[in-house]
Amino acid sequence: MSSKLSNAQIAWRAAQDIEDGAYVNLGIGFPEMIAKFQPAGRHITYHTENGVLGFGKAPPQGEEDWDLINAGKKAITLKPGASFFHHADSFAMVRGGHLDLAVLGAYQVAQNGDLANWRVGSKGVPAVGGAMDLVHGAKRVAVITDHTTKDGKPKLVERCTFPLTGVGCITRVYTSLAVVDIEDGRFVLREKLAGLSMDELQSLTGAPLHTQGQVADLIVPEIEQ
Amino acid sequence: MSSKLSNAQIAWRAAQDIEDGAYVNLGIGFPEMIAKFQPAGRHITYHTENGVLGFGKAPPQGEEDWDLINAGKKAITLKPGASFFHHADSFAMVRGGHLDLAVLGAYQVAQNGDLANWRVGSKGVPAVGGAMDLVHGAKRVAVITDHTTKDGKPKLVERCTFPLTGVGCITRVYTSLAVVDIEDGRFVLREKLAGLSMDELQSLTGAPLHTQGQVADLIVPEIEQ
Amino acid sequence: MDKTIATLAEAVADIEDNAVLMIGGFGGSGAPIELIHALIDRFKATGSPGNLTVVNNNAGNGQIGIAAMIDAGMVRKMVCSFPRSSDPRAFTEKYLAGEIELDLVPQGTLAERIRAAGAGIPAFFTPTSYGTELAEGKQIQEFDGRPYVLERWLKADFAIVKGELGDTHGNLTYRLAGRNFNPLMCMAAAKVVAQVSTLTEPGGIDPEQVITPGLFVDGVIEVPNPQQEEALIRAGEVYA
Amino acid sequence: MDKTIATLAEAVADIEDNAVLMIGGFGGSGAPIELIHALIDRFKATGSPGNLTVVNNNAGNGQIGIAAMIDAGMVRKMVCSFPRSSDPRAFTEKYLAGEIELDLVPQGTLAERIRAAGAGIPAFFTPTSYGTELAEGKQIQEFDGRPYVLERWLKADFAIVKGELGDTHGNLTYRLAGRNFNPLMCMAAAKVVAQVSTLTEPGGIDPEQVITPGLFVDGVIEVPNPQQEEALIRAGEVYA
Repeated sequence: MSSKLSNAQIAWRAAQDIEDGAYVNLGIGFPEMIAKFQPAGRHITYHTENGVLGFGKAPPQGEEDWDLINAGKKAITLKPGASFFHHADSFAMVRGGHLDLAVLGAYQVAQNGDLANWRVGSKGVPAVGGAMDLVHGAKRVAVITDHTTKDGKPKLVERCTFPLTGVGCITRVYTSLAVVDIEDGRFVLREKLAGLSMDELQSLTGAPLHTQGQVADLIVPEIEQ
Repeated sequence: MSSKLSNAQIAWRAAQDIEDGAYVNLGIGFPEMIAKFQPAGRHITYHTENGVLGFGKAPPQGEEDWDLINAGKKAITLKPGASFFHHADSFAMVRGGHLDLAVLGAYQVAQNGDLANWRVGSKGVPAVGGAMDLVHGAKRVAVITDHTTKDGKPKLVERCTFPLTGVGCITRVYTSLAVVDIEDGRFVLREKLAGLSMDELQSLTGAPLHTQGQVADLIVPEIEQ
Repeated sequence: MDKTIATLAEAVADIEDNAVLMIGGFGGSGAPIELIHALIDRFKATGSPGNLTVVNNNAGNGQIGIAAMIDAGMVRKMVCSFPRSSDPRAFTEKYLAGEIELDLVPQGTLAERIRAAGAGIPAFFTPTSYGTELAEGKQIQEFDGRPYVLERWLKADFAIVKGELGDTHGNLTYRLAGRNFNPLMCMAAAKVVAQVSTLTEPGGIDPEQVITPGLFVDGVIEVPNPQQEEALIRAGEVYA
Repeated sequence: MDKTIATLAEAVADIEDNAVLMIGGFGGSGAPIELIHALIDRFKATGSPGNLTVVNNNAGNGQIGIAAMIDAGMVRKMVCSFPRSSDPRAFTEKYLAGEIELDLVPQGTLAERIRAAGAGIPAFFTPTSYGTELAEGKQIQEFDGRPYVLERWLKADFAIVKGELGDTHGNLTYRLAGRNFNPLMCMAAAKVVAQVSTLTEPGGIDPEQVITPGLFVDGVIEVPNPQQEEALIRAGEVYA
């Protein structure tokens, strides 16, 4: 494998698909980075599980109000038109299909849309947060992830071996090498890095990659880390 | 039967049992009259199904604001400490056991606590409102009613013959002749008009009246109509 | 992201024949009377939308609002808890003639079914109606030794509601007891249009005081000094 | 009808051994830190209340608040969605040593179960956790061809919450995102005590801006300029 996208570049690519006017929940950690790359001219409203809609960037250091945080417990600011609500109303938005998009991280995504992203085994303290809710209800549920684990194992798999977060819930995966849709229980390759052959990509993927018509080049800008 | 209580007197008697600090829902119509007889020195908070807690008397005629009404669509006023909420929260208060008392009218009450108060047959347009909710959840659910129908038939019965509003839900009945508790599937007479013999009262009641210890005189003041 | 709608006609233009239509308000309190009348105007001009299923606590009173919709012949079915409030002539006539259907739902169950639809809860158990004819045919299950009735969510294709203050993102507040079913219906309908007395820019409503967050609302139209349905009925108004 | 409580010690005096205790807040936002610490003081002085089941989104962080309760040995079990936020040492140590139980609940299910308890809904169906190990042993039912998991209400014996403005009837508002689980826990507990930054007479809160109506609240205590849990943790505070 000659090269792969940085996390920032994966986040940039995912950001391009978020339509103007969308209501979006970005999972804690890596998915939060997507907000940085929101294309100019689009108005996107971000939801966070702990009861805020319409939040903006972190405040300057030292100006945090710790009653104004997101689900990752990071300090946030508000944009005009923001609102507060309690946790049951917040998850009504999630479960009730009112979000246009939720983006999560993943340990594994299976070709049937199953997601495993909350624990890798039975050791340690398990923690689930809102992930199992977020995979249900949003009109589109996407994953951003490295294409493989650190030791080179596929994260796109035939069947998840880690404990599941949700069943048949993921419809698109943005990886460090490709953009892959999940349709009818199959991975359908939409974009891949130009320098990467189909065979190379398939060898790094744990289930068959199908194509429907053209596979576009996955083109992203250089982004300074 | 020599005499019976007026509706105002029944309402007065029911009002005496509402403790200081209670949250109370009074059904549309006759039960609403209870609020008039709230004993001095007690603070009682009235709930209405359409999303108001802490309402007061009707405003003077001509000063009504028709966005400020109770479940009977009558204009109301607010007391200090009032609050508004939507219908789901309002019935969460009802169903969730947060009201101390609900008082309803009745066509029939059975000795097992069943209530029939929403329709008498299959003719006409049926309407149920909040009655089927109110009979569940309030810590005490009481009925105020004439002891018999206009043509002298018992309203306290062995089994309701009219369509039920709720099953086993009523714990006390204030009638024009008596105060009757419902315990263990039996009517237990607590108070009766002094001039009324047990036999007379029993003859006007459709199920056995039991006693436990003393039956007190049902004493109410004269009330101008 | 500006959800402002310019005219009442546009606001109700997307309601289709056979739609399930939620209409906010309890009696005349919080009833979006201008939106209702715009819908009647459209029906009279075009014959559409007809065959509607209307969800509201009541079934119309007097000769305006929902009663006028029924008189106009737009409504196939009412889903409500109390179709018998003051002067329900329009509904009563058609119901007794077998020309309109009634789905009678206890008021708290109606509210909770609408909220459930908005919250992605397909079904829930409630004590309400257990042992009554309104529970006939429904699944019963015991919890902690007490029987409960299974009720399904209630979704709509469209909702029209009445707010007090709104912003162009669709955030809403309500006036007094006019809140009632309005915030719930905003959650439960595929498309929601709100009329508001005052429309402001985003930021014009304190975020802590928003009752309906804008993500539940698709369109918002300013109707300054809106009519109050109950006041119209008491004045004997007729919309025909 | 005056629900004012004079001292923090009185506010937590009725929490009993073995109680299920809901504690409002999400992380440090909206956490009633003064009430929690008063409860720790009572436990240290009297050995009671012990053996508590604590319901909160998290399982304590740093060495204050719920983490300090766990360190003090008052907590038998945590019911939460995320016991692994920053510096969860107190819980982690006891959990790995088998000295504390964990009931892990997805965050939205936790919120809905608490609301259901407050709303008299003994059980509801949700898509959340279907097909995962957190649904094992639970009743599954299909609606409209999709499978859902049955979840039960979650009640508590006592709740301690943090409001911003309160009145002596128990009406409450909340500050910013400090709202979170607080209003739900007020609905779900047999007894509820709220600390508020400012306590006013009835009428001091606009009825349209009340978030938690007073009927859900049993006692209210004014704690002016309350401490912010997250700020304390970042300052390295220890409550012991």
